[in-house]
This record gives sequence, structure tokens and C-alpha cells, in this order.
Amino acid sequence: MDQIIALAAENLLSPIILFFVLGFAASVARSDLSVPEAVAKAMSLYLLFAIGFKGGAGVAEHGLDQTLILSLVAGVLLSFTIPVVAFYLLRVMSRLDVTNAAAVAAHYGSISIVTFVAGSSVLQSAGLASEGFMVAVAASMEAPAILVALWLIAKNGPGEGQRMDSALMREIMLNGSIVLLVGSFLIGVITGADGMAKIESFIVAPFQGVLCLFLLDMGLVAGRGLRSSKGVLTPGLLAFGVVMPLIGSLFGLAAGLLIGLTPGGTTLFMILSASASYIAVPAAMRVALPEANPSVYLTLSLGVTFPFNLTLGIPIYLAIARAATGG
Amino acid sequence: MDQIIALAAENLLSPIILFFVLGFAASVARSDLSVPEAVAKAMSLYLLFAIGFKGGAGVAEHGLDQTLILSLVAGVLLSFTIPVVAFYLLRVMSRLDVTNAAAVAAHYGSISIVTFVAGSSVLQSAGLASEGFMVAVAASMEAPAILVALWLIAKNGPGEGQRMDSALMREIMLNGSIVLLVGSFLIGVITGADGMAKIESFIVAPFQGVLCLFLLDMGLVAGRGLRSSKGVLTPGLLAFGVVMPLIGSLFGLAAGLLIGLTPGGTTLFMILSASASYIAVPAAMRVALPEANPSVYLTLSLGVTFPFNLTLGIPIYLAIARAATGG
Amino acid sequence: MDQIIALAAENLLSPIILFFVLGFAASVARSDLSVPEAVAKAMSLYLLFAIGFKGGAGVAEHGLDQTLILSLVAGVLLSFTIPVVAFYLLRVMSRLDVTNAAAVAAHYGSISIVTFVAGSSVLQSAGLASEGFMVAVAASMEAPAILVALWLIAKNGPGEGQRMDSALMREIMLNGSIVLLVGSFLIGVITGADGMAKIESFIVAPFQGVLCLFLLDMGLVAGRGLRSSKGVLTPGLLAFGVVMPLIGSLFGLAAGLLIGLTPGGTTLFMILSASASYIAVPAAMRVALPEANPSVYLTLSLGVTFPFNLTLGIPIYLAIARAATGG
Amino acid sequence: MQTHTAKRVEIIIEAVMESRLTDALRSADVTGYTILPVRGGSGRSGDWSRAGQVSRAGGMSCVVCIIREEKLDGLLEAAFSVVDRHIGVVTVTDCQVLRAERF
Amino acid sequence: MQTHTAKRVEIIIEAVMESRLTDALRSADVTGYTILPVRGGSGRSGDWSRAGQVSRAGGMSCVVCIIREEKLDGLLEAAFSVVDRHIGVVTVTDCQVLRAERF
Amino acid sequence: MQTHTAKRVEIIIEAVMESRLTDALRSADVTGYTILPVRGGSGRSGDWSRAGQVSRAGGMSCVVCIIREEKLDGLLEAAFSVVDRHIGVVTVTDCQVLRAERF
Ligand SMILES: Nc1ncnc2c1ncn2[C@@H]1O[C@H](COP(=O)(O)O)[C@@H](O)[C@H]1O
Ligand SMILES: Nc1ncnc2c1ncn2[C@@H]1O[C@H](COP(=O)(O)O)[C@@H](O)[C@H]1O
Ligand SMILES: Nc1ncnc2c1ncn2[C@@H]1O[C@H](COP(=O)(O)O)[C@@H](O)[C@H]1O
Ligand code: NA
Ligand code: NA
Ligand code: NA
Repeated sequence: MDQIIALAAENLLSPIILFFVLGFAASVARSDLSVPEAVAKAMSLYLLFAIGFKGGAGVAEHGLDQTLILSLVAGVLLSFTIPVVAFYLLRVMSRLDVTNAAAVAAHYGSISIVTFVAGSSVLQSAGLASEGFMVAVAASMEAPAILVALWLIAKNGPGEGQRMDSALMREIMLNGSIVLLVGSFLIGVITGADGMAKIESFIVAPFQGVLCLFLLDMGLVAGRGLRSSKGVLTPGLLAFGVVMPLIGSLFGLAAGLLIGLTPGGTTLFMILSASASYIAVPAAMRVALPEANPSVYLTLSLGVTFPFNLTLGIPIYLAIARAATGG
Repeated sequence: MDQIIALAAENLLSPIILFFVLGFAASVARSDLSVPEAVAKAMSLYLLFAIGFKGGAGVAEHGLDQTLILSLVAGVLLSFTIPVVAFYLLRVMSRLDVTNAAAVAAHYGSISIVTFVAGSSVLQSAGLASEGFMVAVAASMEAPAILVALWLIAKNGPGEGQRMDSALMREIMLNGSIVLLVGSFLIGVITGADGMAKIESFIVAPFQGVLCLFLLDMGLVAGRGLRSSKGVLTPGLLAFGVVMPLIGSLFGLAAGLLIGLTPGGTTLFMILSASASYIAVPAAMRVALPEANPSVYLTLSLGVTFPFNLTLGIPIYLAIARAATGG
Repeated sequence: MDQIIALAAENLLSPIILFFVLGFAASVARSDLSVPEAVAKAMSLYLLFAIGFKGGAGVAEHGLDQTLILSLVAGVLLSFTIPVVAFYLLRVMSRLDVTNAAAVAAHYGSISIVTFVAGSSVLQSAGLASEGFMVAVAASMEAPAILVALWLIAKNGPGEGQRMDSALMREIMLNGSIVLLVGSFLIGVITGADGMAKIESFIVAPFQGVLCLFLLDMGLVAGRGLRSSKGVLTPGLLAFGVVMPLIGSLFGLAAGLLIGLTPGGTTLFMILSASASYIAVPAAMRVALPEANPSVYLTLSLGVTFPFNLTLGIPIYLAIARAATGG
Repeated sequence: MQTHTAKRVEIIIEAVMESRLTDALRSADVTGYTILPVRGGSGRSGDWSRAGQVSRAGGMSCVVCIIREEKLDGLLEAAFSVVDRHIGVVTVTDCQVLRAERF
Repeated sequence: MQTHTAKRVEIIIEAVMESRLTDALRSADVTGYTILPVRGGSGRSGDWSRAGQVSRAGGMSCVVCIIREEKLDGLLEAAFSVVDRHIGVVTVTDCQVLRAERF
Repeated sequence: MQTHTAKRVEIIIEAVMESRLTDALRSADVTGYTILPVRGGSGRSGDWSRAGQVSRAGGMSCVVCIIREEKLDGLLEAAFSVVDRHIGVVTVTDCQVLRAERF
């Protein structure tokens, strides 16, 4: 417990958290501070490129671990399972109808790559290594939850019927983030240490700084979202936004322990399971479930769960993973 | 005098000046070289982030100097005083009416953060340290001049009456530049050397290079401005654009000497007092004084005083500050 | 031959090629991965700035080589000659009419700065030095080919008459890329090692990484272009897109040998002669030859010749240059 | 100058539906359209702005389409089939065009 | 298809006044609007372009607002109160809309 | 509110021709125009998008120009002289403006 508190305290005073808070505060105070859309996109391209490549180069260096396949399978399974849990929990904890509950569930079954990145940087500060292939696991967990959500509606809903067609399927599987993350990962695997030597000073040294600016932007966007969604968050939903990541993290813990990942890898699995998508899934939901209210799922995911994971969640998961793996 | 000339010569041949000149020349020759708006904004976010954080980390390292409060107070007082001087000087030197004279005065009472950044980098080349909190002083000097300008009109003008309401007040105090500069400063103070270690390779190493590109862009914008404002600049206004920064710098010198700042800090105070805003104040003027002619204040500030300070002003202020402080 | 194959193999597995392939594949698979226009422009500004400055600093360091003037003259001559060869070759190899053949010829007479940059980075990996002034040669080769193309039409065409006026002439000579490249080169020459020391960590360390992202973007754009230009590429044109760079490179080889450039410089001259413009010339063609079909010249230049040079061409030119210069 | 009457259709639609809309337009025999970026807006579902956004979810596009009158109904039906369950605004204005042979 | 007449109001206004305009629109009971970015322009006060600009001072926004005819006057008064002393252009066009119940 | 009739001309033109168009407008005595960015489109010469582009070659701009009726012909002739051999779409709509003295 002391360890958690110490870690959380240290974490709370790290630049990335403080810049998130700055953005959030600026937005709530209605400052006109803003990051252009193109710049936000550039930073996200950079982060995906860097994290993917580093993961791949890590795999190239340490050799292809047997646990890679197991972890990918586990990732996909979790992304199928967690939304079901989330859905029924939501139906109990809140008054959301089937459509909205399913839409929210899809977000929690999928993952947030920035939470993953922030977690990696906490691991690094703590001096903990992790499996490079966890970025591939992250990619594998993006899409399945969306299918589950649509299935949940078909099963529970009166349902006008949601829209799932091959075009959407392709959009989901080939969305830009996945392609860049997986592509950079593979290029990292192929080019290995040589490739790393060439681009290291681009993807390693400036990484933390870019992450600070990106989190500033996310704070701004999250604050704006919260401001314009007054009344959407019932106490039940709010509680869900904090409880669900904790539950999700336990699924990730189980996976990490069963597969026998390092403490670092287990922590990352917990973070992935605990995090909620706010880029890929919202876009898919707008296409497939236009009746679902975006301010519900965006506010929960970006306004509640993301800050929770960033500040308290990550240190908690790290402490639990360490205790459980004895690492 | 020799020292000034040597410094000025060295300064004139530094990459940042030459890139400004390149941008200016390209624009005057009507090249289509241009920097996208989003990229210009990204660079300005980067510079504010970096300079703020470095200032804060500096304060964290050297401990909170007693002179901080004094400097802030002096900054605010200067920003109240300088516009009055500028206003009456303008009424003598040019034929500007009350509204336009007050609008211009507001610009000279406020500050230009890029001039400050360029000055810091000259100090660094010269191996001179300065107080990290000067970035906070810079922030404190942004807004007061605007209020003075409106008061000058109310006092001297026939006046339809300018628009100053609480919305504008909030906009000025919480404008993006101030929030990011002060926020980064505070985060620098809080996270100190630890935080610095994390993001140093993002905010220190590439800084000069980004500054070069940013000045290229400013040269382009300044050149375009001058091109489209033919006839606006009377000889009197032109003279004002060179004389006023020199006068302003003396106010800064007095403040630096009275407070007992280092030679570097005193130079920065002179630079702040000498510089004229071209980002925050123009926007505030468009809201509060729509009748004032933007090409007058923008051309003076960005087209005359900024290049003057960049090329000759900074070396002059540095030499004077050294002579006066014996540093 | 073995050397070429080894080099090509190494080259094909370098991160920059693989990122180009990733972008291309993503685009062909209709992923929504995309780079905002402003970000693509920012990267191109960065590359021009960095490559120009490095070239200039190189000249400052090694002193002004006598061969500079000769190389510039040779560059201009090649840019006048190559389009003529390209034009008649096209008329033989394809069924393009005079206007389209001339438009394509203009592209091959001019140069692609990214191919040049990619070539420089291959040289660097191979540990080969080259003349810094080759960037100035690159700039000198941008424009002449356009004039030749218009002359070819006037000579061969029935011709509504193309539009060449002083405005277009100025646009071509002062287009943003040339101005930034030459300007940075000159600033590099002026500020030399001192200037380099100031901005080195901005323009050297991250260079390869930015180049990767830029090539990702070029892959995306090239893939999209190919996708939407089905049927434009006849077998004859396709063959031209591969044969012409090889022919062009021999002109560059001759120039390099006659002038007595280093093996590296000769390779760069071959690359310049082999490469085809896809930024400046297409824009000029839209103004001067609106009747020419952009998908012909863009597909050939960006979709065929650029990838060919990037993957196979550069290693071939390097091997030939080494064999010919004995370097 | 010689001008001809035509219809100017402006469709403000969710960015995620943009490619579905343009596909529908193409199959409705529309020969051309132009897409303008949209920066923000407000409606019954609240305010939004593209500033700082990475996801395509919150944002709209504006598709402008100039067509001959006789093709209007086909276009509107195509647009409606896409907009239907989605956020979006469709307006039609009478206009004059130069070079009518192009439409 | 079934369309209804409405008014399309397009307001080109200084960027610094944008939020004041949208506040005014909201208080004039306007249910929605869309904001388009503007890249440059020219008028009696000279040329401008957003290229390379950091300040919000030199630049404009375009606010598009589709409303029922009966609400037009309220909207115009609201817009005028903001545009009044400022640079800006307001045009009103007759148009047809789909799904009139939305306005 | 008092409004006046005017013409709203919207010209979608290749980006490389933009400055030639605005020069022509100025010499046709047009007092103002506003330029909107364009993100992509489709026509007989195929699809295009600005995403990731560096060259100005593939892309268009939208120039909006509000003028008094009596100046329309001059404007259209000026526009036509530039658009003529180039890709581009010109539409004219009737509109009402506030503050007619400005045009
Ligand atoms: N009356 C309107 N005029 C212009 N744009 C509108 C209007 N109503 C809605 N919109 C646009 O459509 C989006 C969604 O509208 P709504 O479905 O009402 O939330 C808004 O955010 C606006 O961008
Ligand atoms: N007649 C017009 N048509 C379209 N836009 C205009 C017109 N007049 C002015 N504008 C826009 O409004 C801005 C300010 O106009 P002005 O107040 O005349 O300088 C211009 O830069 C244009 O963006
Ligand atoms: N009917 C139309 N409506 C709107 N924009 C059009 C139309 N036709 C063409 N355009 C625009 O003009 C560009 C060139 O058209 P085109 O010359 O037909 O290839 C297209 O890519 C569109 O941006
Ligand atoms: Na999850
Ligand atoms: Na000042
Ligand atoms: Na060539």
C-alpha cells in the first residue's frame, strides 16, 4: 500500500501528468489555448511510430519469445470478454439503454494507446523491462470489442439493427493507428538494432517531451468534452468509469500470470485491459451505432477513465503486478 | 562601443537572424515559400513550452530568489508605465489619432516572447546566466498595457467608447500563450531537475533549430505585412519604431539595477521592455478597438521594432547592461 | 554485380524504404492512415532546411572547391539536355502526344530532392563523403527542364500555345523549395562550423527519423495516385519510367567524371539526373500546360520512377560510380 | 456572360460518413463534388470543434455538389440514404453556372 | 424528395469575434451552425492570409447557419449587433432543406 | 433588418491559378473576396485529396465573392479568362446582404 502511494505520488508529479492537468485546467477555465488538429495528429503519428518501432526492435533484440502467440491470443480473447462484463455491469450500475451500454462496452474492451505509452514511460522510470511485443498485443485488442458490442445489441436489443458491413469491417481492421503501429513494429523487427541505431535519436530522446505536449492536448480536449457534457454523467456512470478499469486490469493480470510475462509485461497487459479507447472505437460507433450518444462514451472514456488510469491506475497496476509476480 | 559593434556583427551573422532575413527576402521577392498556419502554431507552442519549463527548472535549481516578487511587481508597473510614454511620444512624433496611438502604445507596453527567446539564446552564446523567473516576468507584462491603452482613450478620446468587458478581460488574462508559458514554468518549478532530465533532449537540443525555422516564418509574415502596408509608415512612425524600444529598454535597465538582477537578468528585462507584442495584443485590439488600423500597429511592431531588436537592439541592451552592472 | 545485389538488399531493408512500402501498402489496401497536409509540408520544410544547411556547412568547412562552378554549369546543362532525350524516347516508347510527352520530359529533366536526400543517407551509411555543394547543383537543376518542355511543344506541337509568362517564370525560379534550399545552403556557408554547432542536434540527429515518416507519407500519396490512375500506365510508359532514370544517371556519371567529383559526389550527380520532379514541376505544368494529363506525369514520376530509384536505382548508381571513379 | 441554371447542393455530414456519401453520389451519377473542411459547429447534440482532435469521430465535412436540375432528385435520394440515421444538414440552392457542359 | 424552404445565412467574421457571434446566435434561438475555416481574403482593409500566422488577430471565420424563415430577423439582429463595428460580411440565400423538422 | 440584393459568386479553382484569379478579380474592380480551403474532390479528371501533399499541383481553392449585380458581368469575364483552359467551377447565387454600402 505504501508502495502504491509513493508511486502514485511520484507519478502525479511527473511532467506528463502535470501537462495533462494544465491542459484540463486551461480548458475548464475557457482559455483559448489550443493545439491545431494537424499538430495533434502529427504527435499521435509520432507516438505510434516510435512505440511500434521500439517494440519491434525489442523483439528483434531479445529473439522471438514463445509467449508472443499466447499473448496475442490472450489479447484477442480479453477484447472479446471485457465488453461483455462491461455491458452487464453498466446495465446494473446505470440506466443506460442497450445501445448506449453496448457502445460504452466496446470502448472498454478496446484499448487506449496513449495510456499504454504513459504506462511504458512509468515502467521505464521504475527501471522495469517489458516484452517488446506488447505493442502488437495492443494492436490485437483494438477491434474485437467492437464486434462484441454489435452482437450484444443484436442479442439484447429491440434494435433497428446496427450497421456492420464489410466496409466498416475493413475500416476497423485497417484503421490508421493499427496500420502504423503494426507496420512500425514489423519494421522494427526486420531492421532490428541497425534500424534502431539510425533513428534512435528521433524516437527515443524527444519521446517524453512530445508525450508531454500530447497530454497537454488531451487535457484540453478532455476538459472541453466534460464542459459540454454537463448532466450526462450520472453517479452510476462515474463510478463505472473508475471501477471498470480496475476490473479490467484484473483480467489483464490473470493473462499476464498465466502466460508468465515479466512484471513489466504483466503491468502493460493490465493497463491495456484497464484502458478505454477514445480514437478508433468512437469513430466506428458513429458509423455502426449512430443512435448511441457520443457524449456518454467519450466523456466516460476520455474524461473519467483516461485521467484515472493516468494518475492512479497505472501505479496501482504496477504495484499489483509486482506483488503478484514477485517482481 | 567596440564591444557593441562586435556583438552586433556576431549577432547579425547568427543563423536565427539570417533565417529571419531569408524569410523576409523571400516574402518581399514574392516567393511562394510559406509555413502552414498549423506548423507556425506548433513551433510557437514548442517555444513557449520549452522556455517556460527551462525557466521553471532554473528556479527550482537555484532556489526561490527573493527578487522574484520584486521583479514581477516591476514588470507589471513597467507594463503600466511604458504605454503612457509611448502614447505621448507617438502624439508628438506622428499624426496618429488618439485611438491608433493608444493601440500602438498597448503593443509597446506589452512584450514579444520571441524577442525574449532570441535574447536568451544570445545570452547563452555569450555565456551569461540569468534568473529563470524572467519568463514569469515576461508573462506578467503581457496584459496590463492593454488596460492602459483603453484608459488613455477614455481620457483623451472623443470616443465611441471602446469595448472592454469581462469576456475580453478573461481572454486577455487566459490567452493561450500566457497559460502555456506560466503553466510550463510552474511545472518546471515543481518537477525541477528530475523533470528536466526527462524532457531535456526535447526542449534543449533542438531549440535553436526550431527557433531558426520560426524566425524564417516570422520573416515571411513580416515581409508580407510590409508589402501590403505601403504608405502606412510615415517617417515619424518609423522613427518611433526604433526610438521607442531604446527608451523602453532604459526602463527595464532601471528596474534590473534597482532590484539587483544579474547582468543577464537585467538584459532580459531591457529586452522585455523594449519589445512590442505582435500576437496577444493585436488580437485584443481587434476586439476592443476595432476602429484602430491593424496595419499601423502590426507593421510597426512586427515589421520595424521586432527586426530592430533582433539585429541591433539585443546586442546594444546586452552591452549597456554589462556596462551598468559591471558584469 | 554482387556488390550491387548486396547493396540493394541492404538498401531494401533499410527503415526508409520499408516505411515507404508501408505507406504504399496501406494506401493500396485503402487504410485511412494519412498524414495531414500541414505535417507533410512541415517535414518537407525540415528536410530542405537540414539538407541545405548541411551542404553549406560542408562547403564552409572544406573551402570553396573550384569544381563548384563547373558542377553548377553541368547541372544546368543536364537539366536542359535530359528532357530532350526523354521527350524523343517517350515518343518512341509510348503513344503520348506532344503535350503530354513534353510535360513528362520536364519532370525527368528536373530533380526530386527526396531522392537526393535518400541517396545522401545511403552514402552516409556506406561511409562515403561527397561535395557539400551538390545541394546547390540540385537547386540549379530544378527549373531549366520546364523551359525546354515548353520549347519542345512550340517546336513540335500544333499547339494552342502554352502559357509562359513572367509571373510563371518568377514562380518557378522563386518557388519555396528552391528558396529554402538555397537560402539554407548560403546560411550554412556563412555561419559554417559555428552555426552547425548551434543547430546540429536539430538537423542531424533526428534527420533519419523524419525521413522515415516523410517516406511513409510519400508511400501513401504514391499508392493513392496509382490507385486512382488505373489504365493510364501503358507498358511503354512503365518501361520508360524505369529506363529513363538509368539513362539519365549516365549523363550524371559523365558530368561527375568530367568534373572530377568524388565517388560520392558522382553518385549524387547520377541520382539527380536519374530522379524526376514531383513537387515543383507538376505545379508549373498545371499553369503552363493545363491540357497535359497530370495523372500521366504524376504516376510515372511518383509511382514508378521514385520507388525504382529509391529501391534499386540508388544502389546501382552507387556501384557504377564507385567502379567508374575507382572509389 | 452566358450562364445556365443549375442546383448547388451543400451537404454537411459526419466525417466518418464522408466516403459512404461520396460513394453514394457516384452511384447516383453525380459527375463531381468538392469537399470543404469544417472546423466546428453546434447543434442539438451539442458543440464540437476539431481543435486538437485525433479521432475522426467528432467532426464533419462539407460536400458541395453542383448539378443539373434533372439530376437533383437522384442526388437527394442518394444523400438521404446515407444521412438518414446520421447527423447532417442538406441544403439546395438555385444557382447559375458558367460552362454548363461540364455538369 | 420532400424539401422545405429555409434560409441559408453565411457570416464571414473576424476570428476574434467568432465566439461572441456564436453566443449571440445561441441567444437568438438559433438551433445550429457550422464553422468553416477561412484561409485568406482581401477587402478595403487590405489583403490577408493565415499562412504562417500565430496570432488570432488577422483572420476570419465563416459561420453557416440554416434557419426557418421566421427566425431570420432575430438572427440578423443578433449577428448585426456583433458585426456592427467590425469587419464582416453577412449574406442570406433562399434554399431548400431536407428534414425540415431539424431546424 | 434592412437587406439588399447582391450576387454571391463562388469559384472553385486550381490552387496554382489562385493568385492569377485574384489578380484578375482586382482588375475587374471587385472590392473584396474570401478564400476557403478545399480538402478534396472528384470530377471528370478523377479524385484528389490534399492529405499528405506537398506540391501545390493537385488541389483547389474556393474563392467567394459578394458583389452588386451590376458588377457581375465584369467579374465573370475576369474569372472566365483565368478559368478558361483550367479545371474549375463557377456558380452565381442571388443573395441578400447586410450593409450594402460595403460592396
Ligand atoms: N441549422 C444549422 N445550420 C448549420 N449547421 C447546422 C445546423 N444544425 C446542425 N448543424 C451542423 O450539424 C451538426 C450536428 O447537428 P445536430 O444533429 O443538430 O447536433 C452541428 O454541430 C452543426 O455542425
Ligand atoms: N465583397 C466581398 N466578398 C467576399 N468577402 C469579402 C468581401 N468584402 C470583404 N470580404 C472579406 O472580409 C474581409 C474584410 O473586408 P474589409 O473590411 O473590406 O477589409 C476581407 O479580407 C474578406 O475576407
Ligand atoms: N459538379 C461539381 N460540383 C462541385 N465540384 C465540382 C464539380 N465538378 C468538378 N468539381 C470540382 O472541380 C474539380 C475538377 O473537376 P474536373 O475538371 O471535372 O475533374 C473536382 O475535383 C472537384 O473538386
Ligand atoms: Na480495455
Ligand atoms: Na515592451
Ligand atoms: Na532528373
